[in-house]
Amino acid sequence: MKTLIRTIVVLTFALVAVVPFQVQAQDGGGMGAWDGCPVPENLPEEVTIGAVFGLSGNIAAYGEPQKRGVELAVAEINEAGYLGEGTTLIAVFEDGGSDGEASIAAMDKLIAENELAAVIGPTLSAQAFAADPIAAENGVVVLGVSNTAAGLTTMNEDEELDQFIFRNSLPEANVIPNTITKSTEILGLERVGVIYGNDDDFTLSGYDAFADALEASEVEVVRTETFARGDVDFSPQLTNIINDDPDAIVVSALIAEAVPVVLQARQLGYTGPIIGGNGFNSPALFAQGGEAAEGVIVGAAWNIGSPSELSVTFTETFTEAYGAAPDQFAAQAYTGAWLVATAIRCADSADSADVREALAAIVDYPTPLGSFSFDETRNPVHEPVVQIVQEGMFKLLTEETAAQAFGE
Amino acid sequence: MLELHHVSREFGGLAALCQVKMVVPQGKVVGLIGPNGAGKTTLLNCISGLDSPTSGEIIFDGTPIHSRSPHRITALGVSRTYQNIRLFKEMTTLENVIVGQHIHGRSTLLHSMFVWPYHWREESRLKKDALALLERFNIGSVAHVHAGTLSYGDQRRLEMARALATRPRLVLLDEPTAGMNAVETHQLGEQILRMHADGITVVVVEHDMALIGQVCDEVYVLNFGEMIANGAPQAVKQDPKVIEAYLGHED
Amino acid sequence: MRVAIVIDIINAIFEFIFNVLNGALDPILTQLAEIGFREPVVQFMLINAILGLSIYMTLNCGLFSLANAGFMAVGAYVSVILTQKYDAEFGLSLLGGALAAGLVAIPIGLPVLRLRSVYLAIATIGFGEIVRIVVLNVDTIATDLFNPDEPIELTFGARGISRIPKLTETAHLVFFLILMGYLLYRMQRSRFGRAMTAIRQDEKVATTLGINVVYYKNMAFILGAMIAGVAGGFSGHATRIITPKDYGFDKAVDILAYAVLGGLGHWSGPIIGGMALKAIPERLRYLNEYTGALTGAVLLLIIIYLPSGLVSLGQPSFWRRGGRFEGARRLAGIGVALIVLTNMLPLRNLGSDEVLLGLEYWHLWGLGAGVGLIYWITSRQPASTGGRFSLPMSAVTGLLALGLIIAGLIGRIDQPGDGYYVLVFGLLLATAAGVIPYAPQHTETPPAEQVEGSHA
Amino acid sequence: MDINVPQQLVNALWLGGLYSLFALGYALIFSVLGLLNLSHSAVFACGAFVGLYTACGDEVFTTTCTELDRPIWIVIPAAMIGAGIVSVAVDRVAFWPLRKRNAPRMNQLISSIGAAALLVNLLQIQFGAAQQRFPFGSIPNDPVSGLPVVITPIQITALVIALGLMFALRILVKRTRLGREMRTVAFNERVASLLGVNVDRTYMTAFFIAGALAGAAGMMYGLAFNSMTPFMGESVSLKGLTVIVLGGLGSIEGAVIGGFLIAAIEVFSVALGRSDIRDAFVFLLLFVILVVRPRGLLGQGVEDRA
Repeated sequence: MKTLIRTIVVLTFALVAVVPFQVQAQDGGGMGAWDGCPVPENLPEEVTIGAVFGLSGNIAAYGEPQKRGVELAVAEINEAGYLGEGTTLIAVFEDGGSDGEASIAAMDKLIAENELAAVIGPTLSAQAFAADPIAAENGVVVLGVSNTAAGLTTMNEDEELDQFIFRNSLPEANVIPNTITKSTEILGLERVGVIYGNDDDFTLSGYDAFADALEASEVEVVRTETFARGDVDFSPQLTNIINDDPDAIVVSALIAEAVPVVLQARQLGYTGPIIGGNGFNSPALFAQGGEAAEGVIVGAAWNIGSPSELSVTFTETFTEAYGAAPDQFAAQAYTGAWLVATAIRCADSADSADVREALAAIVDYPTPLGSFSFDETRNPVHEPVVQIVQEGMFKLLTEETAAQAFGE
Repeated sequence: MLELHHVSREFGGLAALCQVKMVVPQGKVVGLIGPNGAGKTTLLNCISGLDSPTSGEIIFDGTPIHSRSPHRITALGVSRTYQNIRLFKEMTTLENVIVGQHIHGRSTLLHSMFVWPYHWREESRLKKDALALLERFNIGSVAHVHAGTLSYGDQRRLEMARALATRPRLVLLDEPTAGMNAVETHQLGEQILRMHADGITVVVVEHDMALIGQVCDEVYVLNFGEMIANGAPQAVKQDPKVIEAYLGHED
Repeated sequence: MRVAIVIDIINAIFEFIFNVLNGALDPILTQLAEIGFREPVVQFMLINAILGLSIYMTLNCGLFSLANAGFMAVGAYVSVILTQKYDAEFGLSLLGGALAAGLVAIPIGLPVLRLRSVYLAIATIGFGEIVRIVVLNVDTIATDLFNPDEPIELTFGARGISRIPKLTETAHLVFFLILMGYLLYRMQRSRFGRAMTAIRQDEKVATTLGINVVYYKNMAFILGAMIAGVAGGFSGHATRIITPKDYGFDKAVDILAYAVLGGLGHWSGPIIGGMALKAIPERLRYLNEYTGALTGAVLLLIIIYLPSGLVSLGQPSFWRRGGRFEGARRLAGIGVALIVLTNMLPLRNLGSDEVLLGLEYWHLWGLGAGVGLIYWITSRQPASTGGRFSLPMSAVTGLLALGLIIAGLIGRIDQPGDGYYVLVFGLLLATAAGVIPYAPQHTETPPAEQVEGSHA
Repeated sequence: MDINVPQQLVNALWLGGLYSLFALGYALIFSVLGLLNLSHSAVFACGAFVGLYTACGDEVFTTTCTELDRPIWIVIPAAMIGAGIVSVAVDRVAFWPLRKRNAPRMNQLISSIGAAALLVNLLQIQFGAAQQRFPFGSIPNDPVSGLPVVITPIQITALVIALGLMFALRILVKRTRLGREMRTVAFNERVASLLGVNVDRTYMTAFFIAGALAGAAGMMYGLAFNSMTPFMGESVSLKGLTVIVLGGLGSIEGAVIGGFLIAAIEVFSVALGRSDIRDAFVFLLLFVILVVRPRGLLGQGVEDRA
């Protein structure tokens, strides 16, 4: 009986969600000029969204760019009057620290003290597992912008609660297979060495995705090595890998470890391709890695060198505002804020339940990440990119760029 | 009661005790004297188990105790005081004595947690005994004062009370009168005689010859880790070896 | 059949207890929520309090052990696996976690407890790290060893165990804490507790009084481990996800800080310390990136000015020792340094409309007139400054803070020693915050104006 | 899966040099004060950032620093002096008040943690949490040619500096008046002050030297790994602890030998294919050493020191 009711509720939800909001962007519409929905009329003067990012401790390296991305988006949205004349979007930030406890406290405080249309965050997947249920239980939509762990949007026992959990960050499981197929195809990889951080959930899920993708592509893994977060010396592991003479080194690491891994691999005389995932997708890679970063292949959700108009504008305004190029964390947070605003506009309501439905209905929305949709489990759907570092920039990986890099 | 056979204790090649032989008969008060650094405290440490001899045997009441842990030696009936007073300063006078009765309590954590009647009975019995002991040493009036704040003489007396709280058959007193005046020393001597009267065997390390004369049945003399003489207090005083050992020494 | 009845009765009893507790807790929680401590924070504060008790168990026996984070991990993983995989009742799973932690403590304690002071601390740090690494790798190693058809998945490595049902309720925590508080209260007045205190004060004397030092040390270690195990179970079922890095070195040191901060003079010290260490960063949360620095500073200040921990504030001797004004002056020192800090750090960057200690910045100066009064009160009747004012809580804190500045200044004139700390503190911060130039990239003005602006 | 033994030896050797360099200051403070100074790793990070700021000036706040404003032979001493000053300040703020009233060691441990938190967070406020590096080419980084193994000049420099500072420190402690004073203070503070040693000044000197050593270590890390964050000391902190315990708490030669030993264990546990439980080996060793021989390989019998 209970299940029946639940099924009916879920079905109704799905129907309601799909039917009235099945709208797509019109041709030529850039961000801020999306006319799929009319200018809202019923919004209050202030619409508040919350954001839980890790702003203190070493997690701030990721939380800070996220905060900037959201701030930039909110400023643009208000300037463009995207939510209609006289309506201001306000973002309230709360420090989610670097552990579950702090993110729970932050989420709880945000929701209790504000009338929220939606929450963006938290920074880490583990924090999302801890804090997202609080939002869901209070009927507030939460949109993860950097959570990549498997099963995040289906974390609750109760499926209705899951309906409130979204993410726009492409999981490693979506990014990496593409990266591996493409680089195997172009570079003809046969044997690779793998190195990954085994004490971090992000790098570990990255490794899982790599391992599966390599197996699917029938690439032999000659050696697998691990490291721990905060390590600085990777030479012993890299010596081992290089000693086995692989065609490529596959790395699952966050940027803090990615740079030294690349530098040390080059130092040890390795000149072949190095393949990384989302964690590598930061301008710090070539800013800090310099020449060593040349020829590093990065599979990611967003390409800073993407020719798409939205991405270029975003990169320019961000660089201008903060004096540093955006990384993927900033891009995904920026996109997240725009997605939420769009949902508010389309729902013409600041009520989280309405925003939720509008968010779920987003299809083929043009974003800096590409043409963006949510699938039925509220996971993002958009084309991942495969890039290669060349002359201190990310370029798309193609036959030509690969040939230039490796002289084939 | 207590026998030491060829007990030696070396510290990194330096012999603090060398082939010491000593016999303490049941119910006697035995003095142990010797110049500073002669090894008296080391000997007491070996008997009470805080230190163990490098070689030799220590036998208490027929049981070898030289390799036993201190708490088991105490359980056999040996108790001691310290030269430099070592009270539990953060506890009250009464608590110090009650801790001394540890081996005579049986109540466990569970007893006390569930407020077993047994626990109350035991607590009140221990408290009564402890107060009686304090009275005996004339420090009952300061029972609820922190031990650290007691006067020097009271601290000395409390240490003896605590040593007696284990209900020992052998008490080792390490310079119990250090820092006391003549009157206090004499009172303490009477306390020792009272222990003697109660049938407790006493070994007392002392510099004060008056006290030795007052209480001891027999005296052993230790010099540079070797037992150089023993006998009745008067006889030992005449011993040329002892005089030589103390030559130039005030005592 | 009979067992089922017994279980039913036990459940009914617990249900009754928790109902009563909930009734009593509701108004308190509402009050707390009003001053910024909402229920999840209160829960974590209570879990910290339990952890404080667990380290009190060992410290009270003179054992400088940092193993409690490791035991917490054992307890958390075991109890979570029990509820998640085997559908165990919450209470049973907690018990399982506690037992597992206690069992692990036995073989660890026997060799390690011979060590003293820092050596014991380091060895237990090593133990904690080993626990963390084992939890990280147990899946892969077990899979390698037994080579089953499907990979063994017990701890899920760095991913942690997620989707844990949220079973921890405030009433559970309060109940357990009352239980433990009672246990310690009874313990201090029993043979068992006296033996432990004796060991802490003088191990050698304790042993010659017939106390089996090895036994009691191990008991303390095991009991501490079990309490930490329960705390782990509670925290796992409160955060809904557990990962190995939650129980690393940082946590171990944190737990020690609870005890030192709260004070070891009384069993309530670690409870207060644990709660304070959760509450302080929570109270300073609005400072965002400055929270960490300020929490560190508060920790330092408390250690320096309240050497016997926060509990000493409640002891008359603290206020009397060293003259009538000593206690007030010490608090004043904390106040001054805090003001110096808050002025030098966040306010420079955040702008003047930000709040300080729950008070609007300009209020501070406006309320300066009350300063003399506050100093007078703090120095004479320190215990009564609490609830007498009808002013809002934040105003009282603000007034106190301001009063303390002046008190601190007077203190400095009275006795150069006290002011010296403050001066050095200021100097250190000046070097850090002043000499190193101000970083333009950290400006907090919204970027909207800057997009077209001149910011290069 | 064969092992490139010579290269792994080189890896172990120079990593050992870095560990030793970090552990020297740790060991010095322990030998003089009997104190575990957990803020040492924060001082270490301060050293690296003082160096970075000296090298690049205000540039570090805005962009990646691309060229040295000042030559490297000024930057390294500046980092050492800067870290030394920070270290003395930490002593004055976090330890001196406690020492003055004979507070338990445990409190000093906690106050060192408070100091570390304060320092690291101040660094983060000034420099941000993102990683920074010294400009490319601050020090030649191309491997020395003509060798069968890869070894870079920075690796050789780090090794030479580590060994050099170790010998300097050894001579300082064993041969000079200052060293004698330090040892007396370490033995007994009261005896020392009765003998006319200025105890306070000795502590300050010890902290300055320890800080300078940490600063040098921070610079070497920064130059070698090109990855500096305010939190860079965290992972080294525990390693350093292991190193000084293994070598013998408070022994200077022990710190060096411990450093090389730990590095060797790490590198060869990786070389033999168990990089996943590399740290387990290290901490297991720590645990076993403490249980079997608590004073470490070279430590004297200081059992009762805290």
